[in-house]
Amino acid sequence: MGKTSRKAFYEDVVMAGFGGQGLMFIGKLLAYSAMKEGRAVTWIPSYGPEMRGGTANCTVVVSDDEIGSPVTPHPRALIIMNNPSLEAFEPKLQSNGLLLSNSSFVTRPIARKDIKAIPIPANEIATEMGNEKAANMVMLGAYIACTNVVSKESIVEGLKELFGKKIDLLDTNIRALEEGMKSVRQKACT
Amino acid sequence: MGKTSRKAFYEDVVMAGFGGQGLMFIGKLLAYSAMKEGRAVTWIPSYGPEMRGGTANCTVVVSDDEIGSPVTPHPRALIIMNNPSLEAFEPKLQSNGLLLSNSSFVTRPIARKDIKAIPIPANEIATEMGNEKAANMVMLGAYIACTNVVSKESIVEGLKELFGKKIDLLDTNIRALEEGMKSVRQKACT
Amino acid sequence: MTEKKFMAGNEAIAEAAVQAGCRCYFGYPITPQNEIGEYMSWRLPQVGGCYLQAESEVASIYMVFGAAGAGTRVMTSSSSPGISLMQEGISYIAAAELPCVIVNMMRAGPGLGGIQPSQSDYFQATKGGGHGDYHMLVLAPHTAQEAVNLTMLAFDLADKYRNPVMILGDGNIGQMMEPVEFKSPEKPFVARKEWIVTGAKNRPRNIIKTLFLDPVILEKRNLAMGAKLREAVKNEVRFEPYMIEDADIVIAAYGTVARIAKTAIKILREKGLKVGLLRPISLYPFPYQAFAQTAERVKSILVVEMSLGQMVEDVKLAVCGKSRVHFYCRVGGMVPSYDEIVAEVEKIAKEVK
Amino acid sequence: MTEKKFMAGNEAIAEAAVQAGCRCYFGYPITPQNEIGEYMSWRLPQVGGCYLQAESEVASIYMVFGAAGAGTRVMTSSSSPGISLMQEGISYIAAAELPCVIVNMMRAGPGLGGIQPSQSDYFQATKGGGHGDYHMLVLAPHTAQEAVNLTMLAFDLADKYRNPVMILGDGNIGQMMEPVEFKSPEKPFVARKEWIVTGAKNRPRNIIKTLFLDPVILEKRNLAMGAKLREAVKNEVRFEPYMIEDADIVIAAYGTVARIAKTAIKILREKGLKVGLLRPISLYPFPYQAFAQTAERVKSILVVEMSLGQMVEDVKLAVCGKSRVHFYCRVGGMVPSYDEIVAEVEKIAKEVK
Amino acid sequence: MEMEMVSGRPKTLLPVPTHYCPGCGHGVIHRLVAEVIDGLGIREKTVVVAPVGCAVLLYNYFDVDAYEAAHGRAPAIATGCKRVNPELVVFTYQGDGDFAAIGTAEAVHVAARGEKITTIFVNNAVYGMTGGQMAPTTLLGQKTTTTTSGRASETAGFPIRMSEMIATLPGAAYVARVSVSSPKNVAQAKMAVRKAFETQIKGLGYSLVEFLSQCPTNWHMTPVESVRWVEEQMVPYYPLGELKVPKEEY
Amino acid sequence: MEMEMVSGRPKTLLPVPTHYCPGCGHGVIHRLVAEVIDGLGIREKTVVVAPVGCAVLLYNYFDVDAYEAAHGRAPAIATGCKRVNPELVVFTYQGDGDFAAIGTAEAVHVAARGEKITTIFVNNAVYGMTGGQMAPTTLLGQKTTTTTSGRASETAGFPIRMSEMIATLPGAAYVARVSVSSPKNVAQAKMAVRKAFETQIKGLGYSLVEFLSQCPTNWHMTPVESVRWVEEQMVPYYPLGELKVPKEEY
Amino acid sequence: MGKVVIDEEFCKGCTLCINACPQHLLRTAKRVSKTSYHPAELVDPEGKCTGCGLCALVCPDAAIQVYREKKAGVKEK
Amino acid sequence: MGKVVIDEEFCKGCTLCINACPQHLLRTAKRVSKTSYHPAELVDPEGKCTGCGLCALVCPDAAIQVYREKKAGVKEK
Ligand SMILES: Cc1ncc(C[n+]2csc(CCOP(=O)(O)OP(=O)(O)O)c2C)c(N)n1
Ligand SMILES: Cc1ncc(C[n+]2csc(CCOP(=O)(O)OP(=O)(O)O)c2C)c(N)n1
Ligand code: SF4
Ligand code: SF4
Ligand code: SF4
Ligand code: SF4
Ligand code: SF4
Ligand code: SF4
Ligand SMILES: [Mg+2]
Ligand SMILES: [Mg+2]
Repeated sequence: MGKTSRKAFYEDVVMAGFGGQGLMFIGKLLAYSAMKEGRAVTWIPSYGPEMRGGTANCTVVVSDDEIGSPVTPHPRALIIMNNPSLEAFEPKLQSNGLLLSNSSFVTRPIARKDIKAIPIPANEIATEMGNEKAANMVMLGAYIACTNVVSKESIVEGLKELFGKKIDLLDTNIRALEEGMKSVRQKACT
Repeated sequence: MGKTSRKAFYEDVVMAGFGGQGLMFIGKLLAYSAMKEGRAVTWIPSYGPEMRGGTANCTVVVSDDEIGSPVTPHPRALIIMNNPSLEAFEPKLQSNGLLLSNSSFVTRPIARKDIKAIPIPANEIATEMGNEKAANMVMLGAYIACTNVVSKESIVEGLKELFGKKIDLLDTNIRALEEGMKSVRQKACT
Repeated sequence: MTEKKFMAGNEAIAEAAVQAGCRCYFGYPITPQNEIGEYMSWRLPQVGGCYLQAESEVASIYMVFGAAGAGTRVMTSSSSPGISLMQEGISYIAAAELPCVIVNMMRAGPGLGGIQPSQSDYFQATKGGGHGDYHMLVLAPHTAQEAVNLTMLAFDLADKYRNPVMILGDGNIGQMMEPVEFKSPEKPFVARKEWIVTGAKNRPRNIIKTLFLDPVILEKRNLAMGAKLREAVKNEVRFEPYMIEDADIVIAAYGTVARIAKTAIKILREKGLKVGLLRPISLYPFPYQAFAQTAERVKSILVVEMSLGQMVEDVKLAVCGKSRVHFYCRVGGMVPSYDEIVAEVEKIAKEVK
Repeated sequence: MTEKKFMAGNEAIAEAAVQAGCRCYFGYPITPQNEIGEYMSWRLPQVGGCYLQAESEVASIYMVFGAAGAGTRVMTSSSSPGISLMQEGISYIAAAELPCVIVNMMRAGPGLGGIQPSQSDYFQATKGGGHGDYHMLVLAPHTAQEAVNLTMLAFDLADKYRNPVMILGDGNIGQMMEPVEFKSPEKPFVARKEWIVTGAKNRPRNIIKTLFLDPVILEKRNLAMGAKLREAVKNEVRFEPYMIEDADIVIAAYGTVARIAKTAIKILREKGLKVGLLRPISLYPFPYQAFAQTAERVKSILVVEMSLGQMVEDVKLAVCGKSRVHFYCRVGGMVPSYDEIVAEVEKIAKEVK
Repeated sequence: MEMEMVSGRPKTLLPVPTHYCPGCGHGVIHRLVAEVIDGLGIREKTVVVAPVGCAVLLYNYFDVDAYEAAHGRAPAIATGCKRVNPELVVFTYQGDGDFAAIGTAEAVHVAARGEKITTIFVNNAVYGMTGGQMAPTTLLGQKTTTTTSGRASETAGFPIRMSEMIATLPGAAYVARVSVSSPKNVAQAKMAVRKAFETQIKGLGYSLVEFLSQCPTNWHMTPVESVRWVEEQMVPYYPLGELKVPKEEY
Repeated sequence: MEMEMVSGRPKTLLPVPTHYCPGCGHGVIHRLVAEVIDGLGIREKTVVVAPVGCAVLLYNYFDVDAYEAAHGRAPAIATGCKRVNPELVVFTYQGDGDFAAIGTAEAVHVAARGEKITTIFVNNAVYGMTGGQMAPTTLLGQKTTTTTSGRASETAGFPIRMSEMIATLPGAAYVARVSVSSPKNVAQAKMAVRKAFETQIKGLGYSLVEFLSQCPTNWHMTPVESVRWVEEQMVPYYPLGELKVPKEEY
Repeated sequence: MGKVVIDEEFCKGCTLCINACPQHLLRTAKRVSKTSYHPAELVDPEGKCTGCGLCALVCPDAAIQVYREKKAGVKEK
Repeated sequence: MGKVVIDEEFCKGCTLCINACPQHLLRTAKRVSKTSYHPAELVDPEGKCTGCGLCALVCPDAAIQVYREKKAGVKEK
């Protein structure tokens, strides 16, 4: 497995799961927020060969340089929302890479030992918090807490622009983000 | 003006006039008869840019060799049925070439002095003979009499295959052919 | 049947198709190839075949798709604008690996253009005017007899490679009359077609399709199609070398232009110039090697086309800088005369000296 | 408006078109470029323009013909099979010398193929998938920002040369989101269009046509069109040299593949290999000269394409034997990774040694 | 006795001979359309879209701005034009191959959209320009170069009645079938053309006038025989009359 | 109490789950067609031509020989197939984009020719496969991704009633419009499909069954809401029933 | 009452006007026009032409001008 | 009188059968099937199912088998 190291700031992450789990959304939000922080960003989706439903993933790259490839065979981080995605992407993660898995869905054991794997019961956390649909934000919170790719404030700004008037949606999402951040801080990440 | 001389037997002729004067027919007949005599032949039509009516011409090449170009910028012979065609083709005739013009229609004077020009009142001859429509056969008769490209017998054979049962048509056409042959013999051609 | 018939190229192609076993024709009229459809309209019923005038060229090519998938030998014909309308269909036929024969009697373009002869659909025919990686096999006759022979060959190649084959001609080839002979093939090629759609009786169902949503599978198919075409490239290159053994200058031309070039060459040789012709018969696969070898020996190659310069790219690819490549063209329906070619060669000969 | 927006390539192209003055869009849905039409359907009415979903791609391209002839800036977009259906229309538009912009977000073919990215319509786009002698100008963006800039440029070039211009992308270019800025052009290009069809008021009538039955006239027109394109070849070649000054090996790639190659090059340089990229931005006119010059210096050129080998022919034509041309591809919707490119270059580097 | 001219060449028809065969229906239809354009005073805002067919060169005869379409695509081009300049009066002129075969989809959808354009549809039951092949409107039993023993429905299908079909579409506001086979029919045809253009000008929707037209050349008849054939053979299958008129009163 | 199975999976429908969304009308229609094939005992001589649309993969579900067509061209392919093997039973299965937009010309002409094939036309008023754009059959006012404020006739034209249009053609022998919005309608739909196939088998001409079908996904409704929408919104514009039956008695 | 003028530049001798004239006043001329057709010609020694215009109505080549005696009060249609 | 069997391999929980049953005997199951849907299930403690087959008629996934008590003399339709 090759390994890419670069001088300038560079991060990439693959987010993978079922369609409908809100991964595309948090991917875009992450990229958008990083853009607002002045960075080069790309977000690219990828859908499985199935026509409806099935798996979907997206890749976000954040860098200070011109971004070449928007996809990577060796991501530095993974946000994994279901078993098939774990199977597909775990082997590709760089060594020392970060694997955030939503343990509410991901039940398969994680095989790699050379990576930092953090299971997060995102759906439980989100449900507790009052909105199961915000599990994706929990995962995003965990990711930014671990990587500092963007600040929480930038994400919140991005959310505001997107949700505008819909205050309750905004609130839930911010709270989910915070819960996600907390969940990994507890695990002493960063 | 270039001049093409070849060792093997080679003859070409351009027949030009209005659509409807039966030129395409005598062209095909000539080529067909020559084919029956065992020669390589080509017949190729060409229509003016007008969509209906207008001028039309065809080129027949008869040779003992493989025929390259089925058209020629310098024909060895011309059968000309109207004034515009004379204008178009007279300059292209090879020197010493043969120009057979249907003087029933071609009223313009012939300018070239380095050619053998024979005006034939084909329509008058054909009308006298009882069928104005056979003027084309008169011209063909004149042409084979002058050039011996094919024998009269071959043409008659060809006509028989084409007209089969329609005896009167066959008869008129054969007679017109003969009249055409006579008309140039009188002018001491061949 | 080896009696000589006096036939126009269009009719000769139609008759050759029937004798090669073609039993379906779908087409839409367009000058200068209407005689093909007209001939088929009375001839096919005689042999129990089906002639159908489609509502368009788009429909024609998909009727061909349907008939080819049902296992019969099938043909369509058209001229430039009509062939453009078939591009999606040709891509589908190639993708579904269906055998068929398509005749394009090229006329001057682009757009409605004119009805006079042209060779300006060379790129479309050989590189693939439709989308995706595919190639038709393309054969370009220069006489009526060759039109007959290549049409018969086309059906065999189509079956052999399960690929569309194009006969590429022009109005001159289609309308010129010449003697032709129809020789039945010594050993007729019979393809086994187990993949055809005839009702799933006593076998699992057959499916003729081109959609492969999984790119891993589609990539495999595409690579296999590429391999198949490489096979054709190996086996099916056809060309005629004409007086090139001792030639200093070689003309490259196909179809109508090639035969005019032959006359030009006779004249040039009479004038003492050693000129030859390398005539591609298969335009795809293109005789790259023959040109590469020729380029090793001759100083100059003159490409003559009725286009603004299409085959010349393939000649250059073959020659790869080893000899000079000159270009002469007439376009818009104008046909170069042998005089022009003679003059062009003389010019080159002078330059070379 | 120089604020950065975060947009997908498809939307960026649509917005850029509107800002370039495009006021008509005709199209038919097809993945992966539906966002262009969807965007136009609400955006054009805002600026008093017209969005119309046509009954087919065939109708779309002729609606474009009509609107372009009426003097407006007009666009259509589709993906591979739909573009194949437009080939007749594109030939007509080129023949009538009408300006318009056509977007092809290529998907894997041939046939229905798949919906994943591909570059297998290169020949169709650059050589002319339609009949007759014509060429579109073809621009291939590799980022969303470049998609914006090239789209704006495309409208200017279309007007300048009275010729169809194609934006050639793929699903990755269309669906990837990136920051983009919309800068109004410093001096907007305003074409005088005296030839348009607006009612023959106070002037002789205007006729937009492509039929020229007299080959003498059509030949003149074709030659003039050829001359016009040579002018474009002189003025409009665009390419990006990327780290090629000191390179021993140069990669040739465009669009999606080019940006992946950039990452590969960074990795290779870290490994100590001097590798660069020559990225054609205009595919027609192709940067032959840039490649020819590069070939004078470098030992090897590696062409990477998502096709079985199309642009590689143009590279070979340019290089003309002066350096070795290698080829690497993924097809059927597979996208090469930078790892594969790195490996391929390393292989070549070893061979060279 | 002072005389006044009661019939003559309409202004919009340029004073040049046409390329049509003697007796061809296209000529009469051209004149009628030109007369209506003159009558409505719309020459300067009229645009014609020529078909591919015998009438491909009609822009040589009409003194209005013109497009020459690809075969069958005139309605799409007309749509593009009209959408850019809705104040223009745009009409397509199409043969039966153009409108009822290759251009069927465009014909149906321009009507379905209720595009404010007019189509002059010339049904001569044959492909004139390409030399007399079967058209979708060729009658059963009719001989053409591709139905040499007469069109048989079993193999070649049935003739299409385009007007009836198009009249089913809500966007089609005015649909009529006329002929130019007699002075009376010519006069009625002109009325229909006028109504069709008025329908467009009033913005009521799409309008279509189908002309039964003679093609003496490809029918192998004299002009007089050919107009008789229209009346005796075509009219029974293609009845004349208005199939649809806009709700709005005339 | 002995029980017998009165409804179950037809044999011709392969025992695999479909890729259709929950509640999608395509599923019911597949089953009905499979039942009719079983009922007529023609599985081994039936050929289906799949469209491009959500039903593109239908050959994964029907246990018969199949073609996958290009978008809109199924009738042409079916024609090519049937002309080679007239003893086959050939049907096309097409969506409204496929049959009523890009494939209009093929749809009209297969009927005009009286081609002995059957079309199952699935009208769900939207382009399902490509994500919910306007279809030619989209109702006025209906919201789609390309008519976000509802289809307006002024810019986007009127919905086409294909069955009414096709029924004007003499070659069309059987034409019916049905729905799958209620058990009663499903039962009637099956009768129509059966008659359509019988029409083909008897060689009476072309047969067409238009299904009003729900697309819960792109209508953004639950399946139950969507069948209600069919009945309340679609049926008034697209009335159900037989539009044309062959002369021959059933 | 009436009079017709046939423009030989346009007339192609199709005879449709001859067929249409209710008074049978038109016939095919023996002579050939510059455009190589036998044009139609009016033969109306008795002045029977009513100026009804039917000949012009059917002429495919707009070759016929019809003149009629001017009546006061009748507006041109 | 009747009985229905719902094949969970096919059922996508669309609820159309539930909507169609005149006896209101069907409902959405709480559990998630292997194919990730909440399948329909029969709740018929009182044996009210008539075997009318309406549920099967509307099922888009041919997931329902309907069984009915065998009656002598009634031919299958
Ligand atoms: C795409 C395409 N296909 C075919 C043709 C050839 N073509 C020219 S006119 C014509 C048909 C003419 O018939 P019609 O439309 O009835 O007009 P008419 O000549 O009878 O007035 C055809 C098939 C063409 N020019 N383009
Ligand atoms: C030539 C071409 N144009 C467009 C497409 C994209 N496309 C695929 S399916 C479809 C329409 C599907 O709608 P419909 O026919 O109504 O079927 P549905 O999915 O609604 O069942 C389109 C436009 C294509 N594949 N090919
Ligand atoms: S061929 Fe027929 S339609 Fe064409 S001009 Fe002649 S008569 Fe008219
Ligand atoms: S998108 Fe609509 S038509 Fe397609 S499968 Fe889903 S519900 Fe059915
Ligand atoms: S109708 Fe017109 S063209 Fe025909 S003969 Fe009379 S004047 Fe001449
Ligand atoms: S105007 Fe009337 S009466 Fe006079 S010539 Fe013409 S048709 Fe005859
Ligand atoms: S109708 Fe069929 S798929 Fe839908 S819930 Fe009932 S059993 Fe399941
Ligand atoms: S068979 Fe009838 S009663 Fe029984 S569950 Fe189904 S719909 Fe209800
Ligand atoms: Mg016609
Ligand atoms: Mg649909």
